[in-house]
Amino acid sequence: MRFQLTDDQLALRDGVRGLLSRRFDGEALRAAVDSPGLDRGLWRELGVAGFFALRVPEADGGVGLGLAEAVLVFEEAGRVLLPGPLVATHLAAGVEVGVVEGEVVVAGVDPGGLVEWLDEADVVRGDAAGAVALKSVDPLTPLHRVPGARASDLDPVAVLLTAAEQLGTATRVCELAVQHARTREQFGQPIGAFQAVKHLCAGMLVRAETARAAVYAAAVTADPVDIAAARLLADEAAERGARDCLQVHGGMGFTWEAEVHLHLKRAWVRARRGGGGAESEELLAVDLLA
Amino acid sequence: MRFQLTDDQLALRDGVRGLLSRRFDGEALRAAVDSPGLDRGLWRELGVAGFFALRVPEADGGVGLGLAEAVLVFEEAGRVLLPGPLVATHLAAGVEVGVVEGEVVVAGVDPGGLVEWLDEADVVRGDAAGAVALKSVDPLTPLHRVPGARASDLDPVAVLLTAAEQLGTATRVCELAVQHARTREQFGQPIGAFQAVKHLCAGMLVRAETARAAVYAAAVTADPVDIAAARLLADEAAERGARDCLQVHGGMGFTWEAEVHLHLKRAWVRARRGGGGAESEELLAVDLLA
Amino acid sequence: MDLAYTPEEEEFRARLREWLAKALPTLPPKPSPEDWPGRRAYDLGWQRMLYDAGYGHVHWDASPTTRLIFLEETETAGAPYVGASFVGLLHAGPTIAAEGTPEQQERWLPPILRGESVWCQGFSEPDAGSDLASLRTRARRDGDEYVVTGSKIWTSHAEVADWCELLVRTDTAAPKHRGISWLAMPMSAPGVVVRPLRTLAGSAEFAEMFLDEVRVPVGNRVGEENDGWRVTMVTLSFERGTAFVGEVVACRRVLRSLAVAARGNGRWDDPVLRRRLGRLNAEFRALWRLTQWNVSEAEVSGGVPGVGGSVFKLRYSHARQELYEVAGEVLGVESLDLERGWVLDRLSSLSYTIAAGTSQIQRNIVAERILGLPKGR
Amino acid sequence: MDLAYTPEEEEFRARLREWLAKALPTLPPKPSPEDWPGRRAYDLGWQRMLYDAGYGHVHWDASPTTRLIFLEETETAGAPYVGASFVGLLHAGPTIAAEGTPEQQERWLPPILRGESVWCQGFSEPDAGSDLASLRTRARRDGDEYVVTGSKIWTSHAEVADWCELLVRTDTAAPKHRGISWLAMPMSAPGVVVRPLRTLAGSAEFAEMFLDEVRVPVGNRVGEENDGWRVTMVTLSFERGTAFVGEVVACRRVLRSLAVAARGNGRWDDPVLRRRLGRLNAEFRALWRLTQWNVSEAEVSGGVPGVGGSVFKLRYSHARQELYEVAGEVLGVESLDLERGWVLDRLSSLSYTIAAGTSQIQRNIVAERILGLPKGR
Repeated sequence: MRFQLTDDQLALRDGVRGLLSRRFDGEALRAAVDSPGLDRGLWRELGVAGFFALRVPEADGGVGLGLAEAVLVFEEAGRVLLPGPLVATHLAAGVEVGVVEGEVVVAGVDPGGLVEWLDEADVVRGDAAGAVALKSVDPLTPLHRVPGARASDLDPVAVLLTAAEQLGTATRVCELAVQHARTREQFGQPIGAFQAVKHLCAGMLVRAETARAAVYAAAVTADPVDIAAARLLADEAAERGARDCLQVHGGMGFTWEAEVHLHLKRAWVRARRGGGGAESEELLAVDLLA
Repeated sequence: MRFQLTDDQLALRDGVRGLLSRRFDGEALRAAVDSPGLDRGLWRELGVAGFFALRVPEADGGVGLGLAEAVLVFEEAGRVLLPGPLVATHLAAGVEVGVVEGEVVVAGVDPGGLVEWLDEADVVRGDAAGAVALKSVDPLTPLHRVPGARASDLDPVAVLLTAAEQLGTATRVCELAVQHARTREQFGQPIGAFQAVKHLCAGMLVRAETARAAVYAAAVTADPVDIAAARLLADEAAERGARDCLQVHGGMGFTWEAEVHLHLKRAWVRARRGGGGAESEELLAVDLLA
Repeated sequence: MDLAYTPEEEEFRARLREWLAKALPTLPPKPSPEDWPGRRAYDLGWQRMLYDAGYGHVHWDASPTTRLIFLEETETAGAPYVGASFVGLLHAGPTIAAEGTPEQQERWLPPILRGESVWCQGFSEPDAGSDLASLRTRARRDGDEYVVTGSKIWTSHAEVADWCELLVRTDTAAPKHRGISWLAMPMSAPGVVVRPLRTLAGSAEFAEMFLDEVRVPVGNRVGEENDGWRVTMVTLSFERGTAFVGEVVACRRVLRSLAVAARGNGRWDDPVLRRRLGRLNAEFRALWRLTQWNVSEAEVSGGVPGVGGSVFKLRYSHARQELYEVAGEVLGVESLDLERGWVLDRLSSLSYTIAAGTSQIQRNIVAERILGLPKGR
Repeated sequence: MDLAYTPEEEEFRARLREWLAKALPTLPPKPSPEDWPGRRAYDLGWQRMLYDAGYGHVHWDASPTTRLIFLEETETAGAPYVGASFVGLLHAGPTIAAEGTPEQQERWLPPILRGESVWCQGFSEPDAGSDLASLRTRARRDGDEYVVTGSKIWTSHAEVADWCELLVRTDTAAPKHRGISWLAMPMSAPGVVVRPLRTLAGSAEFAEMFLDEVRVPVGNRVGEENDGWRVTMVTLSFERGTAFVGEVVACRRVLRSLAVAARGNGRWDDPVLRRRLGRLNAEFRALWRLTQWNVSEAEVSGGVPGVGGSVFKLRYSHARQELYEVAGEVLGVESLDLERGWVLDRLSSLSYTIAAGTSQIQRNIVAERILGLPKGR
C-alpha cells in the first residue's frame, strides 16, 4: 500500500498549479469578478493542457489517466476558483465533439435542478427547458434553475470532482487564514499568537486533511459509498473553512476585495450540486446495515 | 414588566440555598455516593421547609406559591445534586397523603418508561408492573425501566421542574470550571488566563444565562411551548456545560472524587425524562405555523 | 418576577400602535439602497414624524421598558429603521448629552432630534480592527484648531453626513487608551474625502474616510483632551442596551415565514429540517426572554446596560447565522439567488460575529469581566 | 496513490489470520477487570503466544504497513489488547532500544518481548497535568544511586508492574525541559507505594504512585543525566504512529452494531438519527483513510510518525465522543444502564479529549508546528 501521491502525480499537480498561477492568478480572479463571462482562450489552453481529455483513453486521443489524477487537477481548479462548468465539460469529454480540445463548453442539468453557465454553453446535457435565470450569489458562476424538472441520477464522478474542488477551497482558505494571522497585528502581537485564532486555524487544517484522505481514497476506489463520505467531509471542510477564514480576517474579510467571500459563495454553490448532502447521508446509513 | 427576581423570591432562593448548604454540602454529597439510599430525615426536613407544599394553596395547608418559586427551589436542588424523586413527589403534593410533610416518597413512571427511586418509593404513580432494575449510570439515582409500557402524556410542569434542575447544574458546573481555572496553574499561569479555557467558560455562562431566561419565563407563563423551549435550552446548557467543565478540569475531572462527573451523569438522566427532546422540537416547529 | 406590563406601559403601546397605523401609510416610497440623498431624506423625514408625534426622544429619556415596547411595535408594524439617524440618536447624541457643555448640547442635539442632521462615526481604522484603542489618526494642535490626518473605515452614511464623531490621537507618547480625544468634525471641512466601501454582499453600505490636514476647532472637542476613550465607552455601552430588540422581532418573523415556505415547498416533511426549525424557535424565544430580562435589569439599575450585553450578542449573532443556514436548507437551490431577500440578509449576517467586537473578543469580555478570569500574559 | 497491499503484505495478512483463527480459541478465559494478577498473566500469556508465533517484535521492527495489518487483523478477530504489555512494548521498550546501552537493552528488552515483564509509566504528576515538563519528582544523586521522592498519577498497571519508566528532576536550577532524567525503577524498591485511582467510570484502571526516598542505581538511567526530556519525546512520538488503528476498527464495528440495534428498536425510522449514523459512517471511513495515509507517509519517511498524529487525534477523539452521543440516542433509556457495555465505553471516551495532550494542547501543536503560527507571549 502506498497511499501517497506518486512522483508522476506530484508532477501533474505542480504542473497544473503552475499553469493556473500563470493564467489565473489573483489579479485575473478579480478581473473575472469585475467582468463576468467565460475566458474562451483560457478554456482552450485548459483543453491543450489535457484538463478535459485527462481520463479519455490514450487510444481515443486522450491522456489516459484516472480518477486520482482528475481529483488532483480539480482540487487545483478549486483552489484558485477557476470559473466555468468544469465538471460538466470534463464529463462530456469523449462524448461530445470538441470538448477535449477546449473548443466546446458543456453545461449540465444537475439533479437538484441547477444549471451553471447555461448562457455560455455550446452544449447542454439534460433537459433545461423552462430554465429561469437566478441572480447568482457567486459572482463567478452564472446560475439557472429548471423548475420541477429533475434530470437523471447524479453521476458519482461528478460528486467526487465537486468534492475535489471543495477540498481545494478548504486548503486555500486555511492558507489564507494562516497568512493573515501571521502578519496582522492586534494588541501588540500577530493575531495568530492568540489561542482563539490559532484554534480556528487548527480546526480548518484538521477538517481539510480529513477531507483530503476521504477524497483521495474515493478517487482510488471509485466506490459510491466512499464518494458519498468524501462529499460530506469536503463540503464541511470548504463551507466551515471559508466561514472561519472570514472570521480570522475580521472586518477585512467582509470587503468585496478580499478573496475569502468568493470561496464561501462558491462552496455554497458546489454544496447544492445534486440537491445537498441528505442523500449521501442516507446512502452511508444504509451501508452500515450491509 | 419586572422580569427579575422579587425580594421575596431572592429571600426564598437564599433560604433554600442556606438549608441545602447546611444539610447537603459537598461532604454529604460524597457520603451519599458511597452509601446510596434516600435520607428520610432530610426528606422530612424538606417537607417542613415547604419543598413539597410549595404550590399547594394556603387554604389546603400549603405555602400557596407559584411555578416561579418552584423553579427557583428546583434550581437550587439541581445545583447541589439533591437526590430523590423530587419532581414526582412535588407533583403529588395535595394528591397523596403525607407528601407535603415529607413523610411519603413518591415515584412516577415517566412516559419514556423510566422510573427513578422505585425501591424507595412509598407510592408509585403510573403502572410500574414488570419494571426491571438498571445499573444506573448516575450513582445517586437508582433507575428502573418499564419495558413496553408507556404512561400517559408528560406533565408540562414536570418538564419545567426538570429544566430548572438542569439550570442548577448548568450554573454550578460553570462556577466549578471558573474556580478551577482561576487556581490551577499550568505553563506558569492560571489556566483561566489561556483563551481556550476562557472561551470554554464563557460558552458555559452564555448557555446557562440563555437557559435561565427561558426557564424563568416559562415559569411565569406556564405555556407549553415556552416550557418546551426551556427544556431544550436547559438540557443543552447542563449537558454541554458538564462536558466542558470536565474538559477544563482535565485529568482531575476524570476522577471519581471530582464533583463534575456526578453533574454530567445526572444531566443525562434528566435529559431522558419524557423520552428526550424530539417531541419538544416538534411542538416548537408546529408552533411556528400557528 | 413577571412579564406583565404596567397600565401606563400598555397605554403607551396602544397609543403608539394607533399612531403607527395612521402614520405609516403617509410615508413616501422607500428609496433604493444606492440613492443616498433619497435615503437621507427618507430617514430624516421619519425621525421628524416621530419628533412631531412626541416620540423623538424615545431613545434618550424613555425607560428601558418603554424603549423595548417602542422598538417591538415599530418593527412589528414594519416602520422604517432608524437609518441615517442612527449615530446621531444612539452614539454621538447620547455622548454629547452626557459629556458635552451646555453650548455643545444646544448646538448639536436639537437638530438630531428634529431629524435635521446626520452624524456618522469615525472610530474604526484599517490597522486597528478589534484593537480600537490602537487608532493612529493624528490631531495636532494649532492655535484653537486641531489639524487631523489619518483614515477611518466602516463609516456608515458618510456620503450624506453633516457631522462625524471622530476619535483622534492627541498624545502619541501616552499609553494607547490615554492619548485619545473625541471631536465633532464637520463633514464639509476641506481635506475630508469619502470613498464607498463595497462589502461581500456587493453593496456599499459603508465607506472609507481619508482625512488630510482637516482643521477642526478646539471647541468641537467633547470632554477633556486625551479623555476621549472614557467618553467613547459611554457611547458604546449605550449602544449595547436595547440594540437588538428590533432584530429579534424580525428574526422571529423570518423564522415563521421560513416554516410557511417549508410547508409550501414540501421541505416541511423532512423531520431533520422541521426539528431544526423547532430548535430555532426555542432559540429566538429564549433570546426574546433574555432581552426582557436585560431590559428589566436595566430598569432596576437605572438604565445603564451591563456586560450582559456581551452574553446576548454572543448568543444572538450565532443564532442569526444559524437562522440563515437553515433558510438555505429550506430554500434549496433558491438560496443561491440574490433576488431572494433572505440571501442578502444571510450575507449580512456573516458580519454579526465580527462587527462591534468579534465573538472572540466578546468571549474574553464575558470571561474576564463577568467570570473574573485573569488576563493572559 | 493506491490502497492495494503488496503480495508480501497480503501473505502476512493471510498467515496472521490463519494463525489467529487457531490461536484465539486456545486462550484462557478473560479475567475480571479487578483481578490484577489474572490480567497480568492473561496479557503476558498473549504476548508470549505472539512471540512464539513470530509476532512478538511486530510493534518494533515491522514496517508501518505491516503494523497496520497486524492491528487491523487482531482487532477484527477479537484478539486481546496489548494490555499490561503496553508500556513495555510501545513506550519503555522503544526508548531503551533507541537510547539504552547494549547492556541495558540486553537486560530489559528480551523479557518484554517474551511476555515476562510488565512496565508502567511514571510521567504524569498531579500538579503538572498538561504541562508535563513542570514535573517535580526529585532525584538526588547519592554515590551511584539516585534517591527519588515525589508522586506520579495516571499510572496504568502499577499494581502488577515489575518496572517503571520514570521521569525525575535531576537539576532544579535548569530550565524545566533541561533538568529531567529518565530512569528504570524497579517497582519492588522500598519506598514505592501504589494506590488505586478510581475514575469517573467507577473503575480503578489507573493508580497513583508515591515515592519516598526510593533508591535507583545510576546504571538504570537511560540517556544522559538531564537529557530525559529528549529521550521521552522519542517515546511519545513513537506512541502516536499507529496508536489508534485498533480503535478505529472497533469504532466502525460499534457503529454497525448501533445501526442494527436501531433497526431492532425502531429508532432507525427516525431520519434525524439515521442520518447522524450515516454521517458517522463518513467520519470513521475518513479516519480509516487518514490512518492509511499517515501509515503510508511513515513508510516513506522511514517510520517516524510526524505531527500529523495531532491532526488525527483531534478528529478521532471528537468523533469517538460523538459516536457515543449517538449511541445514547439509539439506546434511549438503556443508555443510562451500566450493564450495557457501550455506557462504560461512553464514560471512558470522555477522557479522549484530555489524555495524552488535551484537544486544546493538540490545537496549539497543529497551529504552531504544522501551520507555523507564532507562540503567544
